[in-house]
Amino acid sequence: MKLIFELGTDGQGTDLLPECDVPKADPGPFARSSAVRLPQVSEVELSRHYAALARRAHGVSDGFYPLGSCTMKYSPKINEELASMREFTGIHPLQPEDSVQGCLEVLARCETMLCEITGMDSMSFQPAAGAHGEFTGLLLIRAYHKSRGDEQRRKIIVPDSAHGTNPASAAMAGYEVVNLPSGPDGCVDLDALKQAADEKTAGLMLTNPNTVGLFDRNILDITKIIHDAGGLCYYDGANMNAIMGIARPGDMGFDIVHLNLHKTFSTPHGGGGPGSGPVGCKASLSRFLPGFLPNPCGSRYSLKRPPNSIGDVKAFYGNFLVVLKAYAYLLELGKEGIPEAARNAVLNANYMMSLLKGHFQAAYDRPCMHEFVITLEQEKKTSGISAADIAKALLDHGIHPPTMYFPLIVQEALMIEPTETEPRETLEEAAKVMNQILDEAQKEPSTIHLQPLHTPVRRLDEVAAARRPIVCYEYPQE
Amino acid sequence: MKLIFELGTDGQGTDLLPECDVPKADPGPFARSSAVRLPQVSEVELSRHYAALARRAHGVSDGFYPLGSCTMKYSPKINEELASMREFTGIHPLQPEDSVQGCLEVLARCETMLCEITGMDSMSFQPAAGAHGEFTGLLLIRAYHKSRGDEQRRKIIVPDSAHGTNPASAAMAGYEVVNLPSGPDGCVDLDALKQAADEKTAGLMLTNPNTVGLFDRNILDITKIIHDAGGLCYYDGANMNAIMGIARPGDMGFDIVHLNLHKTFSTPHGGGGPGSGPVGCKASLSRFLPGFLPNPCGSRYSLKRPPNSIGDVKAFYGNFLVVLKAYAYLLELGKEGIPEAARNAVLNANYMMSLLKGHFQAAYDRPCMHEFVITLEQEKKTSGISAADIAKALLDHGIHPPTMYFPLIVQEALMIEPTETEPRETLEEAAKVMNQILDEAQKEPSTIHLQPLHTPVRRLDEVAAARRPIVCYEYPQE
Amino acid sequence: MGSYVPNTKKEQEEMLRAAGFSSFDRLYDDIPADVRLNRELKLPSGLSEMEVRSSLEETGKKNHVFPHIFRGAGAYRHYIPAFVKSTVSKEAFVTAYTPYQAEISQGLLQSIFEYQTMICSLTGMDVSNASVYDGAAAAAEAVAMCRERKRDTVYVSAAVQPQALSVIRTYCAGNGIKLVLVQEKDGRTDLEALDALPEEAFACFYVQQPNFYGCLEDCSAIARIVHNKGGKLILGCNPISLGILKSPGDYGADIAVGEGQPLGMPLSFGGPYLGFMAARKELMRRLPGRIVGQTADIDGKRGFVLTLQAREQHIRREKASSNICSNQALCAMTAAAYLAVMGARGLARAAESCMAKAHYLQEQLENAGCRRVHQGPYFHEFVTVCPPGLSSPQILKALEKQDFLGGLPLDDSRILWCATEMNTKTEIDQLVQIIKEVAEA
Amino acid sequence: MGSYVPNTKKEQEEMLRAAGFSSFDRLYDDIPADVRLNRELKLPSGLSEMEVRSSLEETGKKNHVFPHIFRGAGAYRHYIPAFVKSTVSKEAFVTAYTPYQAEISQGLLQSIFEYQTMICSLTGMDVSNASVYDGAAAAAEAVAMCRERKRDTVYVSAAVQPQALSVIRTYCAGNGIKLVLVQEKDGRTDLEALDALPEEAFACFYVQQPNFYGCLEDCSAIARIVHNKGGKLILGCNPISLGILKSPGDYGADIAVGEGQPLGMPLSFGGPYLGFMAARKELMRRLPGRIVGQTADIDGKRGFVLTLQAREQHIRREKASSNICSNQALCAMTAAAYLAVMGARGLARAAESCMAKAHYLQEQLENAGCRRVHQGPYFHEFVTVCPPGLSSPQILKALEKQDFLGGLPLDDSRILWCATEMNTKTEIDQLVQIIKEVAEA
Repeated sequence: MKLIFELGTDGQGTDLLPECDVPKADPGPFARSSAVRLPQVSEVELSRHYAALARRAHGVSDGFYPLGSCTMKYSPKINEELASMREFTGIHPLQPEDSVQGCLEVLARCETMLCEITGMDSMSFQPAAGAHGEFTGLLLIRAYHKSRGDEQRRKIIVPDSAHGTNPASAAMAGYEVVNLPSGPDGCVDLDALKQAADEKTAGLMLTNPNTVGLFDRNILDITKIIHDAGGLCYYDGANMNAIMGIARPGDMGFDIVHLNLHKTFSTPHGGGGPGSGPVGCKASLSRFLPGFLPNPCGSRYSLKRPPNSIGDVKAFYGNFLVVLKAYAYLLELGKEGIPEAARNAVLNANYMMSLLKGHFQAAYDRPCMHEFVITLEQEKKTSGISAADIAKALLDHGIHPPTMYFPLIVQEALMIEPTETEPRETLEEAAKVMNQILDEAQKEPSTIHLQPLHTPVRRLDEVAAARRPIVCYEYPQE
Repeated sequence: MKLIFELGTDGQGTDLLPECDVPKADPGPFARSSAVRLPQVSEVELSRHYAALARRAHGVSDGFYPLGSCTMKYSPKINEELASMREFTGIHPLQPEDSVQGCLEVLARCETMLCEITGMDSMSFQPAAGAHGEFTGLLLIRAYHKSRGDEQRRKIIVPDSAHGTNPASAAMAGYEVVNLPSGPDGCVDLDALKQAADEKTAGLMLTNPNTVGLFDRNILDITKIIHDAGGLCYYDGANMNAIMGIARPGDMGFDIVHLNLHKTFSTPHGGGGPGSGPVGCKASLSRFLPGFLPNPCGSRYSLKRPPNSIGDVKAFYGNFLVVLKAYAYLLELGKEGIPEAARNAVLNANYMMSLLKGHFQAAYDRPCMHEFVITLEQEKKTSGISAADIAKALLDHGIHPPTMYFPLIVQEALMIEPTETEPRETLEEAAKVMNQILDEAQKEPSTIHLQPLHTPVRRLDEVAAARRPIVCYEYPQE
Repeated sequence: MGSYVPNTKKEQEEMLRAAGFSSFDRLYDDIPADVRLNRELKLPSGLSEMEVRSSLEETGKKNHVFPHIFRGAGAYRHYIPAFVKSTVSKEAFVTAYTPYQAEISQGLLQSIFEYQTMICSLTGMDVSNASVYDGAAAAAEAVAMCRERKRDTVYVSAAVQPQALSVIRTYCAGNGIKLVLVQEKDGRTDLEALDALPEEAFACFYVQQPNFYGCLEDCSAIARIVHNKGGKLILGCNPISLGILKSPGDYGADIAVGEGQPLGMPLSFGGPYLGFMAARKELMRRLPGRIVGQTADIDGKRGFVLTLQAREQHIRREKASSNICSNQALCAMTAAAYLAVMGARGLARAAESCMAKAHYLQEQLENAGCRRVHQGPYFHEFVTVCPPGLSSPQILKALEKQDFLGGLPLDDSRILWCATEMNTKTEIDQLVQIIKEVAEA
Repeated sequence: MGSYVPNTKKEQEEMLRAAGFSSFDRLYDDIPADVRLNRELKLPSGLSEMEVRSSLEETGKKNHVFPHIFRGAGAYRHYIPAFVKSTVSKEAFVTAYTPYQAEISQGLLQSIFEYQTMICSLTGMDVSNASVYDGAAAAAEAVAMCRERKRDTVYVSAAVQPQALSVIRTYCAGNGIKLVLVQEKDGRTDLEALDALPEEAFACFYVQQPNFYGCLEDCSAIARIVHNKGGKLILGCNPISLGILKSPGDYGADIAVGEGQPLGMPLSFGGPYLGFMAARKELMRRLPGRIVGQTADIDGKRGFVLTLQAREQHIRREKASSNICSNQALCAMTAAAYLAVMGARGLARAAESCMAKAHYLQEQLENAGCRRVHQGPYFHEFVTVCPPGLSSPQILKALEKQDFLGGLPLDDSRILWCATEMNTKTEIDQLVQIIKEVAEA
């Protein structure tokens, strides 16, 4: 289809603003010499353009989306409606406190509820995404050690199964990353951890359930080893959906947690954002939190910066409307719904895993939490069928593929996370399709490399894209 | 795809309402013996179901829609936004007058503006659609003659080129229909009209431009003949888009007009409704109008029923939110935009006609108004290519076909109405596609009968549908 | 300012020449000079989008949205699920025309087929059309359906909603049907009066369940009487009430009609609403309006089309029984989406809540001295008479001052109240408290 | 009540057995007993959708939406075209993840490619990323981009928005970059102070145009000085202002960043907003965040993919220069839809109106005794000092009483005002009148 720049002509477009009712001000030498080059397209053509783009996009509403580690659960429509209320969208972030009590109530109550779920004592909503939360968490670790004059702690221990953002965040926070190899079960190797943890250790970053979808039974030992070495334990909340209401990072010995509200707490992803990655911590670390937090003060709230705050990681109070949607979700589920969602996420994952058994090889053959990893390693060797082949073939069936090639510790990995909002029938249909794809590919391996056949475009040349990057439309010369 | 009844299972679904906070009331013998059979489907599956339905629908936002006589112009987004304001959607129709002054203002101002455009003196918004407006208009004619004791007028003259609703509406209003054959130019045959008009004539129903897209130059003679015979002239406003701001039915001698706000005044069609078909009339007929009209009364409005009102044709005041959208449209276009829109509708139609020349046969080879009719009569005879063939072939190109087989006075008719909101490029592309389809079909006539090939379903068996009607899903026996 | 004409002046000129015209005026050569409007329209100049928005915001402020509503009488405030709003605002649904081209309109056609099926389930009927303008028009169309050569008199209960009666009257006046009212007794159709009607020329009887006063009619008895006379029973029904109450089908009605607004449509000062119409199988070909039917394509795949068009005016012209050629498609989709997301469980809860809250309200009003006028069971509406010394306007004004829209005043002393699931107990208690205070003042 | 778990208890039991578990508890066998939460969560019970809506409506009422806003300082109220809202609320856009699977994500990828192109046009840069969290984070990421082994000191003008400065400070503290403030003089960067900085270790200079006080900086001179020292110039800019003002590219800046909120996003108590980031071609591979590139599929058809991923953390892990792996995709689409529907003409009109209204406001305030603090040209913000005897809180309180949100108080006597195209002349006159009345009282 055409790019927006290939539509319309000079002079087209709509006039949306009135003429100015006061005298013009002259920008003088600051004036730009020629107009910005922007689309000149009528509203009807624009509306068709975006309608066509929407038809070429695939959301949760278009089908099953078992993208591992991304928790593509259904986002209730009511939350979108609430987040578009002008009582929230029309509020300037720098209004007087008395006029924003509703916003502060949302932040404060959401904080309380998420602290209860994570076992933390306070929380800042300023981070806008998971990686942003990680960075924030690491700055808290830094501030903590610094406050104790314990500045030789320059190392963060990160398992090799971790999300790629973990080491990157640690590096951004100025830390040296100690890579911790996983044991054969994908879990932390306690001996290796004991060896790694020492007086240089600032902390450990871990998610539990881990990135292969297993709960590390030794979690209390792990956090104890770190604490004994004087470090802090950071919980990557990307995998919280399996355990909310069942177990709490705080009770596992973690000191800091970030959550992905756009995963576990159902706020939609918007094609990559906006998300929200609040960071919670134990009371001993609260004074370092970034931003301004709503403090109850009689019957109202006032905004206060924590006394030893690390500062700000974003302007204002985070992605407020995203927090609002998560708050609404928490109200909807409540104390019964939260663990019920977790249980069903785990049930759906195990059920789906059982349906794939006999066709696909599970990377770890034991019950999983909210997601599981299958490996095409054998297939790749014997018949050349890769994880990507299976993924691309699924596209023709209206199913979003699982996460491919992650975690790195599993070869030819496909990571499947059905989430609790999928009905049984969807799981059964998807498993049937996957099994069929594999069967057919095994019979005739050559065909699968050509798939997908029915998508708006077929397999794209990513190498060429990176080698000679075209990242901006070039208007034809006139 | 599945029907909604084929999704979900017993017990699924979401609970949206709270439990009742007061004691239950017992319906006793009035209680139904078993629950209503309705879908039991989770919200995620429902959302996918309707998303899939939307992908199988085609609106103006999905492409060119030159459906003749339907005026599928672009509906500005702002109007939808305004019509969803709770200050309008939250108003009960039977609230005290003081609390609905905003609604009355919309009705009153919209009436004034549309009266100016049509040359009428007052207007009722009660009719919900064009056909509803016709029926209302005919009741006005009836009431008028009755009020004069002139009850022998039992006939309504309707040209054979008229919309099918015209004779049906006349019949519904208790009139006998006199069919008036058109002249060779698709216009009214004056001699035939003179013959038909007599002391039994209650009135004439006409649209001008007529249904072949031509403006009847003899319009003043026509209305005079009817008036001289003691009848009234009714204007079918379906084709108003060509002449708004250019010429007015009131100035042509018409006494009553209905408008399709969902055509000329841009309110979207919603897949068939809701529309709005207000009826305007000259002052001498105002006292017969249906419903309650807003009367200015100092700085406020009050609702008054006209003294000799025909009653009501619908509850309350018509499709208010539709009227609101049309009102917003009138404010947007204003006195400059209204005739500009009309002129461009006519220009686009003539331009498109010129692009098809040489390939397609125009039914009337002269400049047209907002639409024009082509005929496949010759093609059908020589190569078997019908109007329907061309229409169905267009479906594979993302273009909505023109109106087929209307008006009845043209054989193998395709009626094309581009509207003013289409850019030149769209007209050129569509004309190219149509010309190509015809060229290819002429070379290889057999292939076109199989088209479309790429739509969600292919040509459907309409005969079977009508012969053994299945109009309701039958649940499988359990 | 805004005109939504995309082509620039330059393009227009080029197109004009290409189409063979020397100027814009030439386009209108067919319009005689003495018919042209040779002046500007007397309208304001066009406004920008931003100005239109602020203008209508100003207009909107002249309305008052009552947070507490206890008025029904044909338009009801119910909870509208977020799913419903987000679904029916999809651009492809909103901007499509009537699905004449079935191959690219399966989404709309299937949604209507699903609507028809749900209306049949709800009403206990065999066949539903794709909807008509509103409940009152549905009643009028149903009456017209029942007219036969020798049966040209229709009877209507005096206890039906006045708007419905008015529309029926207008339609009947149009096509020469005789309309006779059957009196009411204690807020219900007087069965003796009904029974006493002549068999001859008896086309049909129209009654509502619940009726205008909220009372539940003895529809089984009514059906017996009407059928004994060879007439048809048209039952107007509140769709929410059917979540717990017997359906028209249960009573043996021939045609079921009603106002579909409670199924997910906002109050909107009276429209757009939805008229639903369903009937027994034998009446299928007399049903007016669009109907969608199932069929198959040339590959044998299931598909849907507009069907039974032989009934319709574009084929039959003046021989058609109705001129209706549109439906309230988007409203029908709203109703279907509402029924789907509520489900049987949700609809029953809505109905139960309506009934329970109305009964609680009525008890509390009774305590405040507003006694119910009628005897016998009711659903979610009922009529009270004001306590001695107080008038309807006094009570309603006092309520309005506290932001309560009270019931509809039927006259100086009688008020028609309504409660729905939207009214909380607290709110009801407040309302009654306000009335008590007025009574004491 | 609501849980959005579709499967019924019965289905769950069946699935459980089929997957080989004897009970729900067995699913969690891997979680040691002493780690489990063996109690209910201390949360309220789940609410129905209807209750959640009314609960949040109540919460919303505790906010006050000012109809008249004259405050900016990093968050601006502009007209949001209806087209923008209806476009970005499309379900497929809202509910998609990052477009990893390009074949079914062309809609999102193309929209981002279009966004990148428009940001390049706007800023006069060669390459834009797919957006970052907000303008402040964009500034901080840009600063990190410029750090080189021997150039590890970054300079920031004291006249930048405090939030941006604060975030830069936090990021710098994290990765050990030295940050030095360059003082301001009469509301602008002190060019002499800038010129006097040492060349050594000079990584970059960050300044805003217009700056926090609304003043327009002499960016040409700044670029000269910075480049002479071998440093990079990062220009933070207000995207609306670029409709009429020179772009970062015109000034020779190396990186352009800014807060994209004015491009169609509501105020929303501070988020979600949009950080845009664009740079000269040479810096492309140092740009953090997602970037979409054009390529072709195996049939040669144009298509788009996430590209240059070698920079990113999931490949480079701890060697990545940034950890950012999401963007504000829906906000980027909002900005693109806004720029597309406004067009160059509309954007220029918005910018002209902002500037004109601010200047009119400033003149009127001057008349009311609120003199501007700084000299020299400004865009749509400026600082005044209160007349003798009046304090910022007094003025702002008086305005709030009349439903006006006045400028941001910088201290007891200085106020930072802002006007946009949303402020009418009438409104400005009213505001000034209120102040005059306070002054007289």
